[in-house]
Amino acid sequence: MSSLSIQIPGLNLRNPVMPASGCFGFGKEFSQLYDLSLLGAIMVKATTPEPRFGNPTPRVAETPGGMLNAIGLQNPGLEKVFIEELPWLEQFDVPIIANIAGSTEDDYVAVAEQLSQAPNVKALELNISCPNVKTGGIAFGTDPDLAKALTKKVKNVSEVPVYVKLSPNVSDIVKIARAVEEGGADGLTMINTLLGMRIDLTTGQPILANKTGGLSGPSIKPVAIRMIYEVSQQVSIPIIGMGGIQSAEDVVEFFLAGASAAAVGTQNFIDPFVCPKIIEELPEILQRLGADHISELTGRSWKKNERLAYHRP
Amino acid sequence: MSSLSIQIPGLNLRNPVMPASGCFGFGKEFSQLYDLSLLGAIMVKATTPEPRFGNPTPRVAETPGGMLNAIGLQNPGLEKVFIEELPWLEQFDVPIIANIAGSTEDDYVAVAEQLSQAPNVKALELNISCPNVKTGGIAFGTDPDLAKALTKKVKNVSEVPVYVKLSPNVSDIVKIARAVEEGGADGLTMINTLLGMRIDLTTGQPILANKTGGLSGPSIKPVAIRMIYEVSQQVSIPIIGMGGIQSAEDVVEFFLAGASAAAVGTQNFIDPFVCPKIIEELPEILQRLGADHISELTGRSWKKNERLAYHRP
Amino acid sequence: MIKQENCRVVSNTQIGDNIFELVLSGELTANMSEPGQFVHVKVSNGFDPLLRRPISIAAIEKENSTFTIIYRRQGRGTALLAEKSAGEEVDILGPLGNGFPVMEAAQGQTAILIGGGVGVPPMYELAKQLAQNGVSVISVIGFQTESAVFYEKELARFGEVYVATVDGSYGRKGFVTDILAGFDFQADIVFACGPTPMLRAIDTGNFAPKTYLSLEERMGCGIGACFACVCHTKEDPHGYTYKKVCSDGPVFKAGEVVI
Amino acid sequence: MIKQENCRVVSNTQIGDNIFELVLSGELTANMSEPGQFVHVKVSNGFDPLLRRPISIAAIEKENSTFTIIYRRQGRGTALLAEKSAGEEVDILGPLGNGFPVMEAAQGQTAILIGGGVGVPPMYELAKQLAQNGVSVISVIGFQTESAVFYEKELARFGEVYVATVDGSYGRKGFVTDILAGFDFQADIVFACGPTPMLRAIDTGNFAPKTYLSLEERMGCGIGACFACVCHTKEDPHGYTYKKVCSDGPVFKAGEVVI
Ligand SMILES: Cc1cc2nc3c(=O)[nH]c(=O)nc-3n(C[C@H](O)[C@H](O)[C@H](O)COP(=O)(O)OP(=O)(O)OC[C@H]3O[C@@H](n4cnc5c(N)ncnc54)[C@H](O)[C@@H]3O)c2cc1C
Ligand SMILES: Cc1cc2nc3c(=O)[nH]c(=O)nc-3n(C[C@H](O)[C@H](O)[C@H](O)COP(=O)(O)OP(=O)(O)OC[C@H]3O[C@@H](n4cnc5c(N)ncnc54)[C@H](O)[C@@H]3O)c2cc1C
Ligand SMILES: Cc1cc2nc3c(=O)[nH]c(=O)nc-3n(C[C@H](O)[C@H](O)[C@H](O)COP(=O)(O)O)c2cc1C
Ligand SMILES: Cc1cc2nc3c(=O)[nH]c(=O)nc-3n(C[C@H](O)[C@H](O)[C@H](O)COP(=O)(O)O)c2cc1C
Ligand code: FES
Ligand code: FES
Repeated sequence: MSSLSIQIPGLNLRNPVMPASGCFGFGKEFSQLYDLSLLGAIMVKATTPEPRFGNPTPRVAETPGGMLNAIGLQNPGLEKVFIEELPWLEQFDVPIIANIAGSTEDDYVAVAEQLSQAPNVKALELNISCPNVKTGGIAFGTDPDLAKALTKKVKNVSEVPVYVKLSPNVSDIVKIARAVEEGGADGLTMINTLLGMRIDLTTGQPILANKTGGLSGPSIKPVAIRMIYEVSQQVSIPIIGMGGIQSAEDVVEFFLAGASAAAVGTQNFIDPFVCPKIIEELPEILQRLGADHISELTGRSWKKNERLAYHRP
Repeated sequence: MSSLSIQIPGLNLRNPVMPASGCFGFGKEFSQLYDLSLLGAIMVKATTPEPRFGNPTPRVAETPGGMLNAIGLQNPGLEKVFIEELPWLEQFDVPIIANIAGSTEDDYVAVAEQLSQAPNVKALELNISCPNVKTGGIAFGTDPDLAKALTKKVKNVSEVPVYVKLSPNVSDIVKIARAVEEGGADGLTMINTLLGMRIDLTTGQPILANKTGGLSGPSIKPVAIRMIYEVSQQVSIPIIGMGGIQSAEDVVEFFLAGASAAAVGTQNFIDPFVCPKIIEELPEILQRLGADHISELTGRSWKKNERLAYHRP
Repeated sequence: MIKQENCRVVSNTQIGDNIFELVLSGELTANMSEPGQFVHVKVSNGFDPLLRRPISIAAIEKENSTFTIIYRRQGRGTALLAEKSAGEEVDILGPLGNGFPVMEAAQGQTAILIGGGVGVPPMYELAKQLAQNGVSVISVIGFQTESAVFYEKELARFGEVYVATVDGSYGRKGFVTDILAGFDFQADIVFACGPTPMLRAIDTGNFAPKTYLSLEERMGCGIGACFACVCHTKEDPHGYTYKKVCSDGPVFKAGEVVI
Repeated sequence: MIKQENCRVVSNTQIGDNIFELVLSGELTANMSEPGQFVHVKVSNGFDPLLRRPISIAAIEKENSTFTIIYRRQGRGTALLAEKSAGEEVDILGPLGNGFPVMEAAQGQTAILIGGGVGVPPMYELAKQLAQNGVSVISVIGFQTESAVFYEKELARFGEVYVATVDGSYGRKGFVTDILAGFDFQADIVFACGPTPMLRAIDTGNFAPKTYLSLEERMGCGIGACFACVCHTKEDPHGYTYKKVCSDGPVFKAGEVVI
């Protein structure tokens, strides 16, 4: 057994590193750069029932140590994803996590029902945290009751385990996490982007056409680590961590906080080879930290006894 | 009239730039570097009824584009602040904004009542957003009803206008802002720090002794801008903006978002002369932007008509 | 093939007011073909700034594995780029996108190359390749003011060059379109790169039977994966069909996309 | 007087495994007096990394307005510092804090200077000043391993030097305290700077009637305003009296604060 393989609901992964949804399209572009079968999994772009164009441009703006995006869930729609994008990905030996989105509960249910039937889709990622659409998205992610109810509905129709993607734009992330766990979620993915804005001095107007956007990149890493640290101690389902990961060291920090796998978003834009690089570098870091297997690291920052055991070998 | 002077409740300021609470102590250290009378105002360190030592060290950790702190409201206590620190500051011709904190409503009331009587204290800053103390602090800042009730109580005893400092760690910042406005707040200051964490790979433990800390610095600027943009359109009291300000350009961005004055926190640590530098640079930027007075910029990003008027002079 | 490579700085020369010409050496030069393609430049090792900067390829020298980019020092990214000196390395991702279809201009035909400001650089490699193919090249380039003018001489190697400046301090006063309006002949093909208002004027197709435009948009990935840079197609201006400036473009046929 | 100044790099030399000696030239040298003071170094122009780094002043040369700092390349900040070359500028805030009270050692007395790892640098200036005052200086310095040893020769200019390495690859195997334990005389005064466990051992006051220790703590401002670097006083170990390492220290009398 490799020191990197992990098992979490629905996902039997050769390694815990995967591109985050929306930062990798449906894999086509990156497949020209490296063999996608190297990846632990792929979180594909959010899919809604109908095709969406998304928001007007500019859709991205740079911030100190981060970026804002307001893509607005542009995607080719359920049908095309199901009959074109997902089958195309079957040529690679890599499990797909399908990110599902919508404006209404019915939207989510429709997408979940169909996508969970795709042979290479091994898990769903319920995106109740997109800050860049007017209806749905984050509305579900900030209200525990709505989040729980939606999780239940999606669980009812899904053929595969359901991970719920949490928004960091909440007063009490643990409350939402517990609610979706009660709703039957098999796992959590966190965090989605923080809501932010930049204003252009010359025009006096927000840089993004959508005005606000989602903040991602290294600047949000401390928020992600804190939330995963808090939530992982309060739920018993696994967490796929994300938010500012740039290196194998960052992946380890997410594990120590409580994550069981890790996703890389923004950094794919800066270094498109980042995922295979991290996968290559992880074993050496594990060795340095005296861990035989990466899963030993999950939650080590709060699992006091295990840590002590490690420090007194 | 200078292009920088501003009037907001209780505060008749020669310029809108002031150090943020907790990043300037009670001014002594910086008074050795420059004349404090250059400043628009000074937001002094949080004061609690009794002296506090605060949290164990390490109390700070660096993050990408930001820093975490968990000072834990260390301060010499109400009495010493009232009879030593504030009188010492009277030698400077600069209004003081006293940051008040506590564990209970009574704590806040006691501090507010006394500090508002100091001759140089022209406004109070109600700190209901400190993430680094176990009781009080942020608890008041995430619950609209508690926030409103506390604001009322403090207003009742205060001799000077009361600004409430909002926490960004909430699902709906507008709701809290409206609540404290209803509670009688004369103004808002925002944002306090985002809750974050960093874990040391070698020890496997959080770097901060307090584990979590407040994230400040440039990395949080987009969140601050977004929140001020949202809140300033929904309340009619002025906002003193802060969060990641490093330059005069940043101050302008806060004004465009909706702020009426600006505070500089973390950057004082990196460049202790940043406040006077910004004050010096502002007039030129105003000229470049075609503004006769800085207050014209407040909310220009959403005050559509004013902006158009400006673009077609 | 898109490659990522730390390319070595051969030279980094100021050639105009805040305009720099950076010659880089790297193996990925071998993959460059069409003028109008661009590279995605990481100007620092850390996260300040975080994102790459898209810059057009201005000249390709396969023989010595070097290529040239020309950029305006504008914000933090290009300011840092301007500080690089010979021998240092710059992290380059490229070549990216689809450039100008050189083959659309046949031997003996006339091509007008229109460049505005930092839209001029890709015109150099384009002019070179067109001239090699026996196409008559006329360059029409526009700038803000005299001190911002660059590459007039370089373009003159391949044909006539007309210069406009907005303030009239050099060449003709006004815009490139003022020069074009004065031409008493029709070219067979027009290629353009520059500010959006300029492109909109040329997008009308008024200046030649065939027109190609290079667009700009704020980018994330630069390789087609993030959907930051999409534009609507003219056929379906309010629908959900789209083109990505980074990977479908940046060069489009006039009338293809909504500018 | 604390000043902020862009100091020019005179030299930046590797003098040991990941150990660099950086000589800077700047007017603020004039304000430096006590050995054991430190400077707060901004290693980049932007926010990567954001905070300044505290580094002890190792040598002061007022005649030519230069001073020396010695640092271990450790994280991102010191790695960037190691890349600076002669002629470049480094943003320095300083001098900061209170150093070793040189005057506490009278002419003819014996002082033991104890340095562990990157606690060695301030001992150089201290040794120099003590020697100037006619104090006999004995330096005891400890390192991880042979390749990490530095400044043995430099300190030898002012008196005897004893070296310990943890792995025994150079000098005596073990810690500086092992060397101290072997001394058959008592010094009049001890000055120490190094890792906390070492300081704790010396804080006992066992090695001399007078003992001064230089502490380390994670810092924000470095000037006493942010309360990042406080420690309890021994008199009131659980109360709210405190000392700030940056502005009350970094040098404290043994027994003054809780280490
Ligand atoms: C396909 C393409 C080719 C280009 N070719 C050239 C060229 O050959 N020479 C040249 O000088 N410039 C060119 N540009 C514009 C160049 O990308 C911007 O000037 C540059 O990114 C500004 O970076 P900065 O850090 O200096 O500015 P900042 O304002 O600090 O940049 C902040 C962010 O905004 C983005 N941004 C700012 N202006 C633009 C812009 N005009 N287009 C796209 N993104 C922008 C930056 O990439 C960055 O993400 C091209 C742009 C595109 C899309
Ligand atoms: C008063 C004082 C004097 C010092 N003198 C020297 C010296 O002469 N030579 C030398 O090599 N080192 C010295 N240090 C330690 C030095 O400050 C750190 O090694 C350095 O800050 C590490 O920065 P980095 O970017 O390489 O590491 P990183 O780990 O990337 O730093 C991250 C953050 O942690 C802080 N940090 C990390 N280690 C330390 C530490 N040991 N002490 C305080 N803050 C730390 C950094 O300042 C920064 O804010 C001194 C520290 C203090 C407090
Ligand atoms: C351009 C862009 C598009 C994104 N689109 C989606 C999306 O469609 N669905 C989703 O759940 N998250 C989306 N995200 C959020 C990321 O998956 C991730 O949660 C977030 O960016 C934090 O990780 P990072 O800092 O590594 O980028 C998007 C992020 C970016 C930057
Ligand atoms: C070290 C430190 C201590 C702080 N202490 C206080 C405090 O006592 N009271 C308070 O209201 N805010 C406190 N803050 C928050 C700042 O006043 C400010 O709201 C926040 O840091 C965002 O601004 P900045 O990014 O410019 O630092 C503190 C911040 C820092 C970094
Ligand atoms: S920039 Fe990412 S799709 Fe074009
Ligand atoms: S570092 Fe700020 S008080 Fe010492």
